[in-house]
Amino acid sequence: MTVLEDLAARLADLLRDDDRRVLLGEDVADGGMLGLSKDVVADEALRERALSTPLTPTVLAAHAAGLAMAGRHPIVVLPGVEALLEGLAGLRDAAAWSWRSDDGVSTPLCFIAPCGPGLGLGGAATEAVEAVLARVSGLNVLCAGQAEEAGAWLRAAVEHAASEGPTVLLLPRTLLLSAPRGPLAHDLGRSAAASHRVRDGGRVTVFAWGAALDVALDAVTQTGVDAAVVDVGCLAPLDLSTLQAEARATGRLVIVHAGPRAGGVGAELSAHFADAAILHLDAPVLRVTGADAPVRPSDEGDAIPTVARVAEAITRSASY
Amino acid sequence: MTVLEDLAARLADLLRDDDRRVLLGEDVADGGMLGLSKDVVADEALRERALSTPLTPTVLAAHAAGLAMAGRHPIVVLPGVEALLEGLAGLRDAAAWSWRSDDGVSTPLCFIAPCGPGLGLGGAATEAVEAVLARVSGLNVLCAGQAEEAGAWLRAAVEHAASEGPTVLLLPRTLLLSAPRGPLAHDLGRSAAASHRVRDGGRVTVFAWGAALDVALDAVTQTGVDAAVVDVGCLAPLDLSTLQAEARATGRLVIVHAGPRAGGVGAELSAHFADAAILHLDAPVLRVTGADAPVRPSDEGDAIPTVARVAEAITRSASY
Amino acid sequence: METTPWDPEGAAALLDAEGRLVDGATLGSLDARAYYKQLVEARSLDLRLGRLGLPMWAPAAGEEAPLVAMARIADEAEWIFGGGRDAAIALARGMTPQELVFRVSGREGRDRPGHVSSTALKIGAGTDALAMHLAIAAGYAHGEDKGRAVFASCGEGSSTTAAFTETLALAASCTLPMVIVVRSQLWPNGAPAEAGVLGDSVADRARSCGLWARRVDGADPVAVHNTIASAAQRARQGRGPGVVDVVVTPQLHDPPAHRDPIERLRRFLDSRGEWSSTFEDVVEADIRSQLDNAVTALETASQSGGAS
Amino acid sequence: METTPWDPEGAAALLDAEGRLVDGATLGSLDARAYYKQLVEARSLDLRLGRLGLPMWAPAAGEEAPLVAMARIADEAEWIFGGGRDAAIALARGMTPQELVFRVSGREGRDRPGHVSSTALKIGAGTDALAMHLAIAAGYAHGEDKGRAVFASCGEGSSTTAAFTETLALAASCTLPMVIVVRSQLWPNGAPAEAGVLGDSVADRARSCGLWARRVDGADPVAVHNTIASAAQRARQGRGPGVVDVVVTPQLHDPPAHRDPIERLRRFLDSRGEWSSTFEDVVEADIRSQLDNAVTALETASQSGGAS
Ligand SMILES: Cc1ncc(C[n+]2csc(CCOP(=O)(O)OP(=O)(O)O)c2C)c(N)n1
Ligand SMILES: Cc1ncc(C[n+]2csc(CCOP(=O)(O)OP(=O)(O)O)c2C)c(N)n1
Ligand SMILES: [Mg+2]
Ligand SMILES: [Mg+2]
Repeated sequence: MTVLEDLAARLADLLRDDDRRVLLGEDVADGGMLGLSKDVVADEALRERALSTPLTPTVLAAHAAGLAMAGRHPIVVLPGVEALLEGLAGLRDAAAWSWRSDDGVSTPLCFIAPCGPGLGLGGAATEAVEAVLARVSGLNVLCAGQAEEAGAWLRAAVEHAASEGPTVLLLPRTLLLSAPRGPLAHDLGRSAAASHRVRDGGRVTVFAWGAALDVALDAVTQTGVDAAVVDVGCLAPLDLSTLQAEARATGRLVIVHAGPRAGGVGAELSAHFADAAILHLDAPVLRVTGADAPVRPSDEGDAIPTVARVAEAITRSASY
Repeated sequence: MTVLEDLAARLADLLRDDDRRVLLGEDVADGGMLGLSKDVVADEALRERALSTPLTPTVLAAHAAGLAMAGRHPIVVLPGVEALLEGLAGLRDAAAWSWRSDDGVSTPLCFIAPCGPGLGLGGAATEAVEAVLARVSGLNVLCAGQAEEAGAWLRAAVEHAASEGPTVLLLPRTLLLSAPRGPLAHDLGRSAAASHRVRDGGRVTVFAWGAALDVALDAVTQTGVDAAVVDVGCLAPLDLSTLQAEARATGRLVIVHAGPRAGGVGAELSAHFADAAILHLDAPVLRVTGADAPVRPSDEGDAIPTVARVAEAITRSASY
Repeated sequence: METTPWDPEGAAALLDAEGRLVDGATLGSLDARAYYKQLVEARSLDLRLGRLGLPMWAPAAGEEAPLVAMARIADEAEWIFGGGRDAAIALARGMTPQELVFRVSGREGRDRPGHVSSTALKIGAGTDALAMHLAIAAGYAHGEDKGRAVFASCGEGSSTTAAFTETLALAASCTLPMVIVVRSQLWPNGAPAEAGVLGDSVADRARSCGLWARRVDGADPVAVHNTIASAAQRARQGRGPGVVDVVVTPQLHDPPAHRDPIERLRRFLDSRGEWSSTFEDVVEADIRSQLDNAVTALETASQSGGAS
Repeated sequence: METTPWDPEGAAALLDAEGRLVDGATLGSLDARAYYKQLVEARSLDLRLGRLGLPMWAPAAGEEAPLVAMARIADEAEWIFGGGRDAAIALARGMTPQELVFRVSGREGRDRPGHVSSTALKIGAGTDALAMHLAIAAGYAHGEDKGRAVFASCGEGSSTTAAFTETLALAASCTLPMVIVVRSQLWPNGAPAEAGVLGDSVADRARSCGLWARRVDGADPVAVHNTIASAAQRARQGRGPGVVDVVVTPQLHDPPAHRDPIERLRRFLDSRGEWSSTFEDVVEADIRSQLDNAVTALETASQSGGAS
């Protein structure tokens, strides 16, 4: 079973488990661009909850917020996270709605958003749209980092939205199209809001997420440095207390993510430690990211840092 | 002459100086919401270059980019910088256009964007929209910090757009509505891309911009600390080499800006020093910002840090 | 009946300029006197709020009929999403003048000054992005139980925005039970670009998307009410969305008396012997004293400082 | 002439299914043979590009007439902003097959694979955001010198997006010299929601905004050409924007032969003795060998690695 097939099956499970859940998207009734809704459509009992819309990118998120207000739990299947940039104004209103209505309307709204390089189309796939989303007040931003956990993240994100409000789940396309490194998980086994150490180590702490997580793991192996690797996982709000403990444990921090360096989520992480922990750090806080300048579509892979560059940063940090 | 009246006069001058320049906006033909285009409309010879549009927020920036491609130098008068969030997708395409056409089309496109608290409407006025704009590849983001320089910034921004491509000039509403602290300047007297020390000092370096600049200056006075204050001015791309020299000179850095802390432009600045200069810094890099949670419209002033909070941070930094 | 540049083309009316029912027209089940009372209250509200000095305040005088009509037609379980100049909806839905004044001034709640929302009364206020409340209303309609309509309103300027046109596309293509009420301001001296006047009417544009659409004269409260009621009926019966394009006449510009919806309905009632100056005086005195008390309470609260 | 679900309603044609000019129709100044040659070349291009394995490739077979017609009608100084399935525009404007293949594959230039732009040839390609090129085209038209038209094209799915509808509002309200060509795909078995089919036609919707709008049958290249030419003429004369809604029949779905614009024009030429299989063979052989050479050059360049 491929990651995409697993996700399609999990999406159908989610609809079976709770009939308030509906799928929303431009072509969900046809199975969706990546086939994510095909199992829902194949099931007679679920099909009517696959709500196809015309191409209405500007109001997409606001429309979904209205569904949520009406008591549905919309799961919006996006062609890509880029779609949320077109719907940003509505997304901001959607994310603010619950706070603004002082008598507590809940908006259990979840966006499933493939992101980053993978299709060869470049454009916004080479950017860290996540940093824009992380700034939207009231919006939760989650990001899967391991292919085998994609289905588990799907459920976790939908449940997170039900308790915490509007949530975007980023699914890096490299993960969606890759072969999982281990057996597929159906349960995340931890809070979606929590960061998660995926490798222990005492000399350097590496923070990574999304498409950069596997790169970071490979880089550590390559260097032979005794480095811990933490999957940040929840990009908004950041799990700062755990992350701070992880950073202090080694006093050496390397932050690895896809997309440009300037203004990325890595900047906020680094800035946090430049304030809260500077006196506990023994080395500069290094950020290793994708290309910082625009990238030609055919070079879209440059949006993900290479193992070599990450390895070099880890070695450098360890040597301070 | 008020700041707004001065801006209206300067805008007319700009159109007189170069007949490629046109004003674009929803109500520029009526003088504009803040009266910025009233001198243009009053001048028979300029009036036809005030191009009013219907309310088309989604395509606003893309429309302006087309005008620029056609050889005009559009100056887009926005009701507020928030409008660019509605037009973000088009703004991204506009900012990428020149890079994407490999044979070098230029897009001399300038947005005049009131921002921040001032009108009592809250909403996006309490956020740092600048951080989203600073992430748009190919977009220059400038921000006026002193009321008496507003007119000078206007000319500088329009000229910057002609040489550097799409440029947003942020004009904090508190500045637009305030009485200038000194005589009105018509010429910035420095590059719009450069940061600019507005107060000398040897113990602490304060970086500030926009509505927070006056707050920072007042805070320094209040503490009596020998602190330098630097008007960052150009938020994208950041003038990092000058800023780095300023920060190293004292080894103590306090960053002050309006809007939320998380993911602001201050984060990128701080992260930069956490990497490039951590071993030269003698104190944590402190950020003093506006409220980090959503703010009721009637409390919109909380989006600008108070003199007391900034003063406390400066004192704390000085005492390390 | 003389026609002036103030008289809109192609907008249906049931009452003529003198307040007489046109041939064949009936009131239906409309309680015209109760409706009239609410319109008078709405006008008093607008005048009182206009004196509060709220930032970017937009007066609603002359635009009351669609606001009050929506409130009368929507039943308790149905949502109304206003979109500017819409304080009258809350009043007509039963919000107390005091709560209304506290909310509209931004003293209570978290809406922008000038806007009022209330989950209890099922009123959604404006969004940060212009007209985005229409899309939220569309989503609500998409998720609403069968048999209920969702009401949403905006001005004609909004009709060129994505939020409006993409909402029409959603409403048409997903057959949403929505009633979209557009307040199309009359521009007797020509509309500026930003008024969004394109083609013959907003109703025409909605109709070309396959939507049921009607254009009515906002100076005739009866036509406004009955047309919105028809749209609501269709939506509740699952027959899809409707757009009611109401040509409203801002009183700010001093139009002739027959362009004032309140005056027109007054003439109607008067011709039936259902209006008297005493009735009018009592209604006005009552709402004005309630509003004065509410504003006094607001001032007291503001002097004592702190958010409520 | 038998009518099938494949025959669009309300779309004008000058050639009937058999390729005969309908009563009273004339070619005007159209050089039908030269046009035919370009259509055949466009089809060959599409088939060849379809074999390159480009990501998200969208075939244009059946949609050539509006693309080639725009290129024929726009004069050298006028811009064309394509919007997907539009490689034929560049070919018809004179881009060499080699440059085209290098650009469309993403080997040269910075456009998304499948898209082609060229400042030299005044061709604007698609934007990151769907249909946003229409707004850029509107801006260009707003700043363009008098006497010139700006051409822009998109598919019917885009017609529900803000980029489309807000562009219509701009075009109408600022009287922009634009020709907007919509390729409305025919859905003989019913359109999905995302096809953006609302009301009777995109042309109807444009007309309700006060725009000059025509709906023509894309299986008739003559009607397509002459209607776009009329729109261009109006735009150049300062008479404002026009929308040409072309009902195109994707060949992918195996429609009857008379729904293929190339076959229809072939029948026309044949009836006049202006077509022969030799002519066809020569045109095809020529473009195919050029394309083969271009693809070989592309493969060589890719093997030698590095960006060009
Ligand atoms: C993009 C944008 N431009 C301008 C504004 C300021 N603005 C707020 S309401 C409004 C009027 C909209 O007109 P209409 O929909 O007719 O509403 P009306 O106030 O006339 O009832 C404008 C221009 C805005 N909110 N957003
Ligand atoms: C918001 C958004 N959704 C989906 C897509 C993917 N997409 C790219 S082109 C396209 C088809 C648009 O239809 P149409 O305008 O008819 O163009 P066609 O390809 O049919 O010529 C889609 C859905 C996108 N780019 N943006
Ligand atoms: Mg209006
Ligand atoms: Mg299509």
